[in-house]
Amino acid sequence: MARVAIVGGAGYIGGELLRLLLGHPEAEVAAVTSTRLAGRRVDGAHPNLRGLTDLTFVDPGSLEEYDALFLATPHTETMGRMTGYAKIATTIFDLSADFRLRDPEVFRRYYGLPHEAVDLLPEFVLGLPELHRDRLRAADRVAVPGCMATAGILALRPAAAAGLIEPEVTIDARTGSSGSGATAGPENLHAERSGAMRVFAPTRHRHEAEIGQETGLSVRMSATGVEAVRGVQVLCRARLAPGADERAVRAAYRAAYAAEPFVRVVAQKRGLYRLPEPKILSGSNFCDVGFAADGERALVLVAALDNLVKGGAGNAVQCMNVRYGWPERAGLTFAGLHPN
Amino acid sequence: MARVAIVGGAGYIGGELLRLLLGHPEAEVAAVTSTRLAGRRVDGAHPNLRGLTDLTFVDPGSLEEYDALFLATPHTETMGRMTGYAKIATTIFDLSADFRLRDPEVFRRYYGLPHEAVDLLPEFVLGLPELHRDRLRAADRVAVPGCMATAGILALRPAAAAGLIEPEVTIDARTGSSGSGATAGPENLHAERSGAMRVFAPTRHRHEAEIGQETGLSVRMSATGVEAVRGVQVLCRARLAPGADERAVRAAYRAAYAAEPFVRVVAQKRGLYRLPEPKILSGSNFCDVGFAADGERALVLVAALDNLVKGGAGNAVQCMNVRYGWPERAGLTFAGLHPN
Amino acid sequence: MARVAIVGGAGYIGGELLRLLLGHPEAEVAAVTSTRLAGRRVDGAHPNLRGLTDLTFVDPGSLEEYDALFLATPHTETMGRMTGYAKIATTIFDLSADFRLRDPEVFRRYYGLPHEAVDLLPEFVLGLPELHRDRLRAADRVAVPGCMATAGILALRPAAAAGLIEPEVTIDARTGSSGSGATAGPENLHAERSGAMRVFAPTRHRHEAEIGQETGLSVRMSATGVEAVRGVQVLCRARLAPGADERAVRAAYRAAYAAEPFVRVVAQKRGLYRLPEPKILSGSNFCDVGFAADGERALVLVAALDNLVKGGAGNAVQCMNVRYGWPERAGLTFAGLHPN
Amino acid sequence: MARVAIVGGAGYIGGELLRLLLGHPEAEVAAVTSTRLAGRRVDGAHPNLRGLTDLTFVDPGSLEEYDALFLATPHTETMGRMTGYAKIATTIFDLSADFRLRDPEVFRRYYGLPHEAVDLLPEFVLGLPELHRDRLRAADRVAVPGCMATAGILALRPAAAAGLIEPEVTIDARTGSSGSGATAGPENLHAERSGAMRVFAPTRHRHEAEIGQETGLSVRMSATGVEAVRGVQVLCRARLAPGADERAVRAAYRAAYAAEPFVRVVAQKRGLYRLPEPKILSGSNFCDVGFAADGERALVLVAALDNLVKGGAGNAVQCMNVRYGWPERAGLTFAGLHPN
Amino acid sequence: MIACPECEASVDLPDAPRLNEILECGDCHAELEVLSLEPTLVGLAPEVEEDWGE
Amino acid sequence: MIACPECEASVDLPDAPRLNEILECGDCHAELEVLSLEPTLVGLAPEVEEDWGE
Ligand SMILES: NC(=O)c1ccc[n+]([C@@H]2O[C@H](COP(=O)([O-])OP(=O)(O)OC[C@H]3O[C@@H](n4cnc5c(N)ncnc54)[C@H](OP(=O)(O)O)[C@@H]3O)[C@@H](O)[C@H]2O)c1
Ligand SMILES: NC(=O)c1ccc[n+]([C@@H]2O[C@H](COP(=O)([O-])OP(=O)(O)OC[C@H]3O[C@@H](n4cnc5c(N)ncnc54)[C@H](OP(=O)(O)O)[C@@H]3O)[C@@H](O)[C@H]2O)c1
Ligand SMILES: NC(=O)c1ccc[n+]([C@@H]2O[C@H](COP(=O)([O-])OP(=O)(O)OC[C@H]3O[C@@H](n4cnc5c(N)ncnc54)[C@H](OP(=O)(O)O)[C@@H]3O)[C@@H](O)[C@H]2O)c1
Ligand SMILES: NC(=O)c1ccc[n+]([C@@H]2O[C@H](COP(=O)([O-])OP(=O)(O)OC[C@H]3O[C@@H](n4cnc5c(N)ncnc54)[C@H](OP(=O)(O)O)[C@@H]3O)[C@@H](O)[C@H]2O)c1
Ligand SMILES: [Zn+2]
Ligand SMILES: [Zn+2]
Repeated sequence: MARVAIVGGAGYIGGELLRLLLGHPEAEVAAVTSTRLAGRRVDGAHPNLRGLTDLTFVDPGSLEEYDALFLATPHTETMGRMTGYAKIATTIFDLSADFRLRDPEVFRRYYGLPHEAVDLLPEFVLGLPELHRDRLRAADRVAVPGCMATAGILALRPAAAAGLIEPEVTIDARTGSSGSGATAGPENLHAERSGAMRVFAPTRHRHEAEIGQETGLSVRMSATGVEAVRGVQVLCRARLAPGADERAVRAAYRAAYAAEPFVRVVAQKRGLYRLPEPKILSGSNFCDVGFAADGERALVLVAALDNLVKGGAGNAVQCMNVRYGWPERAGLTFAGLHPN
Repeated sequence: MARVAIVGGAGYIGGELLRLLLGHPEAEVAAVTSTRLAGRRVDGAHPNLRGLTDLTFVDPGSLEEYDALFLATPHTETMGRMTGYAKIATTIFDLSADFRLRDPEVFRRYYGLPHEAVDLLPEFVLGLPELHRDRLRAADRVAVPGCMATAGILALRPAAAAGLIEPEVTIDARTGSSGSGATAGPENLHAERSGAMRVFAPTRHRHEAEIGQETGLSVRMSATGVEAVRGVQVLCRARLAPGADERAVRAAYRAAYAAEPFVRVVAQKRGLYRLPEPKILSGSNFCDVGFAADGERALVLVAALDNLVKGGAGNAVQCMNVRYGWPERAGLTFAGLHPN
Repeated sequence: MARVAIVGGAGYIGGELLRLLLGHPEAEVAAVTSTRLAGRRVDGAHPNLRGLTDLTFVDPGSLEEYDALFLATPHTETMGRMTGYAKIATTIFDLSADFRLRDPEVFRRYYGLPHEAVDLLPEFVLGLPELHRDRLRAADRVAVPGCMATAGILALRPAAAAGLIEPEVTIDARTGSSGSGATAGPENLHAERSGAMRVFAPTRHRHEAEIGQETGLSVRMSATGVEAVRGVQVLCRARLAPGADERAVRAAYRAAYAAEPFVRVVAQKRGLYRLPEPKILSGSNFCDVGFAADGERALVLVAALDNLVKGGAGNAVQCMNVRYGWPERAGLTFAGLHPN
Repeated sequence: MARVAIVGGAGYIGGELLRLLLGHPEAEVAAVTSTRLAGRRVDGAHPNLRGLTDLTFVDPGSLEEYDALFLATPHTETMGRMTGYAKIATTIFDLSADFRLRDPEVFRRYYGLPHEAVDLLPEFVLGLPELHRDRLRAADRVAVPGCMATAGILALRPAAAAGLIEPEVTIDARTGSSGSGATAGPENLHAERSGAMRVFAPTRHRHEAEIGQETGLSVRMSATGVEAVRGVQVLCRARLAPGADERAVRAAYRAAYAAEPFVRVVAQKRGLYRLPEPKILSGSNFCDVGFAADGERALVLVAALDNLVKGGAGNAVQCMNVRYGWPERAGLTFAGLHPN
Repeated sequence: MIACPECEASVDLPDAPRLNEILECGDCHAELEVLSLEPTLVGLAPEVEEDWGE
Repeated sequence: MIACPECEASVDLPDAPRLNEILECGDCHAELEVLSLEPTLVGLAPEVEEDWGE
């Protein structure tokens, strides 16, 4: 049994961590913080947890010592506090963007301010078991990647690694509204956001930096908010390398993900759900990955996941399972719903 | 040509007034106010109006004199300012709740504070042409009823007036999110409000007072927020008076609304859209009204409208048309969309 | 380990049974039928199950012998086949409407044709553990109640049983589109059904018979299709008995449901989710129940559930757990999502 | 006054034509056909038209002679019947795909069967006033382009014409469910289609042929069904030609569309609706067009429209206005709604 | 332990309650204000109405 | 066992395949038609195009 704490527990990622960790056979949630709601019951902020817990939020200042700490705070809020957090927990899973990028210069370019803890950057392992499982087994500093980044990396990496595509790719990402967090502003008012197709990042979405770093590709990424609460989908366009075809792509993906507990290859020729789609993934830790080629060297790759689960909290729990040597599916067995 | 001004023009009712009045053959929009956005273009707040107007918002303090003034400000904000408004406009259409209830005691009970302009109450005519057309022809103070109230009154009034139902009725109202206005709080965050069935008023919804006043019935009303941006539907339950049946109800509604330009009787025995439904009414000034009896004296009455149009701005424009002797449909010809 | 089979496994209830039973620690799914899709993989019809099963559908005619049989076929399709089913399974959970009503005359009135197996009716126990747990422990014929019926019964029964309300109640039910099944017609085309507030049953919805039977109340029920895939909510209106008040109601519900694993009392005075709402229940087996009184003897009771889970497949699995003496929560631990 | 008839009037495009033509000051709807619904009222299929017309459908076989004929029938259904239609109408607006592509070989490649009226192809002018206004003034055979094609062409054409972009572009299109028509199959069942992000055409969407033909670009196009009933958005990626930048693009678009009644340039640096988005365009004939460059020669172009209006019926009416010399906005003044 | 004035559920008191501190009833989620300390009395804190749907 | 002509995944054959029987590849979900019996050969069954979005 590991005693864990969640910082930023009143947010959407915090709430999802709570849902997953309360149901985890090996973890005990010892503390959940909220500045705003300290003293209040956690099921006030997260009504799905009614009847499952009597926990109340504590102020971040009153944290004690834990085996593991999950940071679900906004980006740029954790880098300055990491030294403090390191004093109260052995293992830290940071879900913010602060320690994902190895190069502080790239961080500055995408986040608009200098990194405040450059010396700590090398301690972090990117929390993507599909790429870094071995290093994660012993990692005490884990930087969990962004939701669209995880989708993009899992969509592109096998093709890139096998040399099946040329290095220039574009990504069109679509996302639900929970990606903006529980403290989103008027742009997320229901009457404005409902039914939207909002190209909020026509160029240079931040996650292109993470995807570039992990795949070695040169990535151009746009992002559009569409009608959904949960869910991210990326549609990637690449050019097949000379000699490559859809069949070779299928073989590479089948091989890369055969043993993965949470990646499924979905590239069907029939049926309604031929390519990955988030609506059947809500609540599940799956990332579905698929592709289609047009016969003229254009390859489209598609991935889908639940931004709060495989795109965040679930992936962090999977990393914890790897780190502690627990079964990788522990606490993550929910399959997703159809219809939904 | 009448010169009109809109107070509260950055809100949802304000924006809808603007859309309708810009397209009105007899009205000229001379000023639109916003405290927050004074000096900014109105199409910044209302992107559907791009290309149709170059108006900018002015501060309420800089209003001059107009033929007609439309007040689209929150309730309890107009009663204290009415004397001031009266100085700058001949005719005033107040879309807030402040002057709808004739009895200040009822106002206090439903709005939780004493009425600040009791002496002005008798000057107001309720802005419902279907009930008060004759008085509206000469009215210079018009209190436009609430969105659910309009639906409830138009659903119940003919039956009540003809003595076809007993006086105790219950109403379950459903509403879209635009009913909360453009300045709604965290309860209207997309991730929370999307797909909701939120019984925000299980008992004593405020509009029961207006409906009771206009129908003479004793009304108990609940309201639920459902997934929609625009749209209100009321489902009313009444008991048929002895001897009354569905046929008599149909005859009464047909007669009551035969000459009405914006009320349609929708009570079909076949087809997908047998009873009134708001989704095909978005943008239109129709209120559809229907009913069904169960053969044992239980009568269900249903009405639907677009809360921003027949439930607010459109109805105000219809009142203006009546007041000025213009064709009642002027500026209100949009039919609604199907599918939608 | 019990060997179970599902008849009608290509439908929505069939798919949900499959999801739950594949994850159930004590059950083994031995067969799933579909006439249309015999020979095809079940994950073709239920894409959320990809990677979790290699089962294929079999024709109903090729069923063998099983410990338990779940019937997820349309109503009026099981009564004539029950004798045949009884030959191949010890325990039968019928999710259709055919054996829910004890009185064949009531069945005829609501379903429009005579019951074909009147002699078998007394063998059935209604599959609602909250009411019939003791009898279910030994029941081999279980008639699982309808989705809105379950919500209505759980909303009303404690108040009725404690004599807190008068016997005449009305129910306004709202439902998502999955309630119409996977073989629904053009009325469920997305462009028609999306954003609907369709009063498809203004009076005499069928489930009022089940609710009346189980609560002893006289029920008038309407039903409206609203925008949602999963989810049922009922809003019930009753009159408090002389002397009763909200506090007494709260005490009765607290007592009635204190030990229930899947009923939560939700009647809060603060927060966004004060009364039961289905959107946070998708996939979970909870039925949330709440209430509010208006101080003048009007009582509103609200219940919400996922029609495919507590309203159908989950409830059937709960009944199986009771019948076999397994932990009642086995296979049913998913909590539901927020936001969602 | 022109006497017009609509073939395929029970479909979604047919219904939209009816809505627009009934409100058109210069057109009189003389006949509307439906095989399935001959003899029935048109407001049965199109409930938004209740109270506005008493028309009933006629069988296509009983058509007489008209000034103009609008064909709203499925593709491959009009080419074989064109000679017949030509006998009964002076001017024909074909909304199907049959006469849009000048090259019958391209038609065969994208539609999978040989063109049946190759000799008639040269008679047709593509119904896009922004490109072909002059020829349309005298055209009696008009092939109205596809919904995504119109968006793609209007998004790309000014940049292509001005030589601001290199010739290889990719397009990711998103579409609502009404694009599938009123007779769509199970893939459009609400429970399956709701909340979808369905990449139904990962490569080679048919409209790339039309876009290529009209812009001279080499187009690769994918299409995704997202949650919406109405609305199409295209996100196009191009590479700026050497020396070109966003400023040059803005100048070109401003110039190209300055005098266009139905194209607005929307490329803002602030606000919620910075780039084109369909939700505020429902029912309107606008196509909004915008763009953003990333400073490294990557250019993203975005266009949005209502597929049933500017993407179909509204555009056809605009073409009719051009053809008959009527004001181009006649019958097309609805602005769209916000919020919506 | 103290009884919620709204719903009579028992509410845990903090070890050292402070005057005007806000507690929360776990049952009806009412906000309770500590009105006096010896004896400890609580009352309902003022409620904020949502204003949905006009 | 036979290789899927679409994706080369191995597909289980039924015990006694019948001519023109439709099989399904578990990997790419292609429909395969049994074209001959000795030897057992399969081909892609004709595909139905969805017609979304015109
Ligand atoms: N939403 C997603 O889909 C997603 C996916 C992957 C990763 N992420 C990342 O996860 C993190 C949380 O995202 P979210 O969507 O859950 O945001 P959120 O809903 O806005 O929640 C953030 C929480 O952090 C707390 N907080 C803010 N500053 C803090 C500080 N200095 N110290 C302690 N707590 C603080 C706030 O709670 P109090 O005010 O109550 O303390 C707030 O509830 C972000 O870094 C985000 O980038 C999000
Ligand atoms: N939404 C509906 O469905 C609906 C239907 C019928 C009637 N109504 C009624 O219509 C009124 C407006 O509703 P809404 O939904 O449009 O609200 P809203 O979107 O919140 O807009 C209200 C506007 O009023 C302005 N305002 C606030 N206080 C003011 C003051 N003292 N003087 C001048 N302007 C002030 C605000 O703009 P600035 O801060 O920029 O000045 C704000 O934009 C309310 O009374 C409402 O009850 C609404
Ligand atoms: N949907 C709900 O929310 C809900 C909730 C509670 C209870 N129920 C009840 O559960 C049952 C199933 O509902 P559903 O929504 O899942 O319906 P559905 O999606 O339409 O599925 C019904 C399935 O039954 C099969 N079937 C039809 N006739 C049959 C027969 N004579 N023998 C064997 N199989 C047959 C059909 O499959 P093939 O054609 O492939 O054989 C079909 O897939 C109904 O009785 C319904 O009232 C539904
Ligand atoms: N939906 C869009 O967004 C959109 C946009 C632009 C263009 N279009 C094009 O517009 C056309 C209509 O699309 P839609 O979405 O309106 O389709 P739809 O809703 O399926 O309607 C097509 C109608 O055509 C009728 N029809 C079929 N075959 C016919 C024939 N041989 N002769 C006469 N009538 C026939 C059918 O009615 P009956 O069976 O009652 O006769 C049906 O109502 C298609 O070519 C489509 O590609 C559609
Ligand atoms: Zn309490
Ligand atoms: Zn295959």
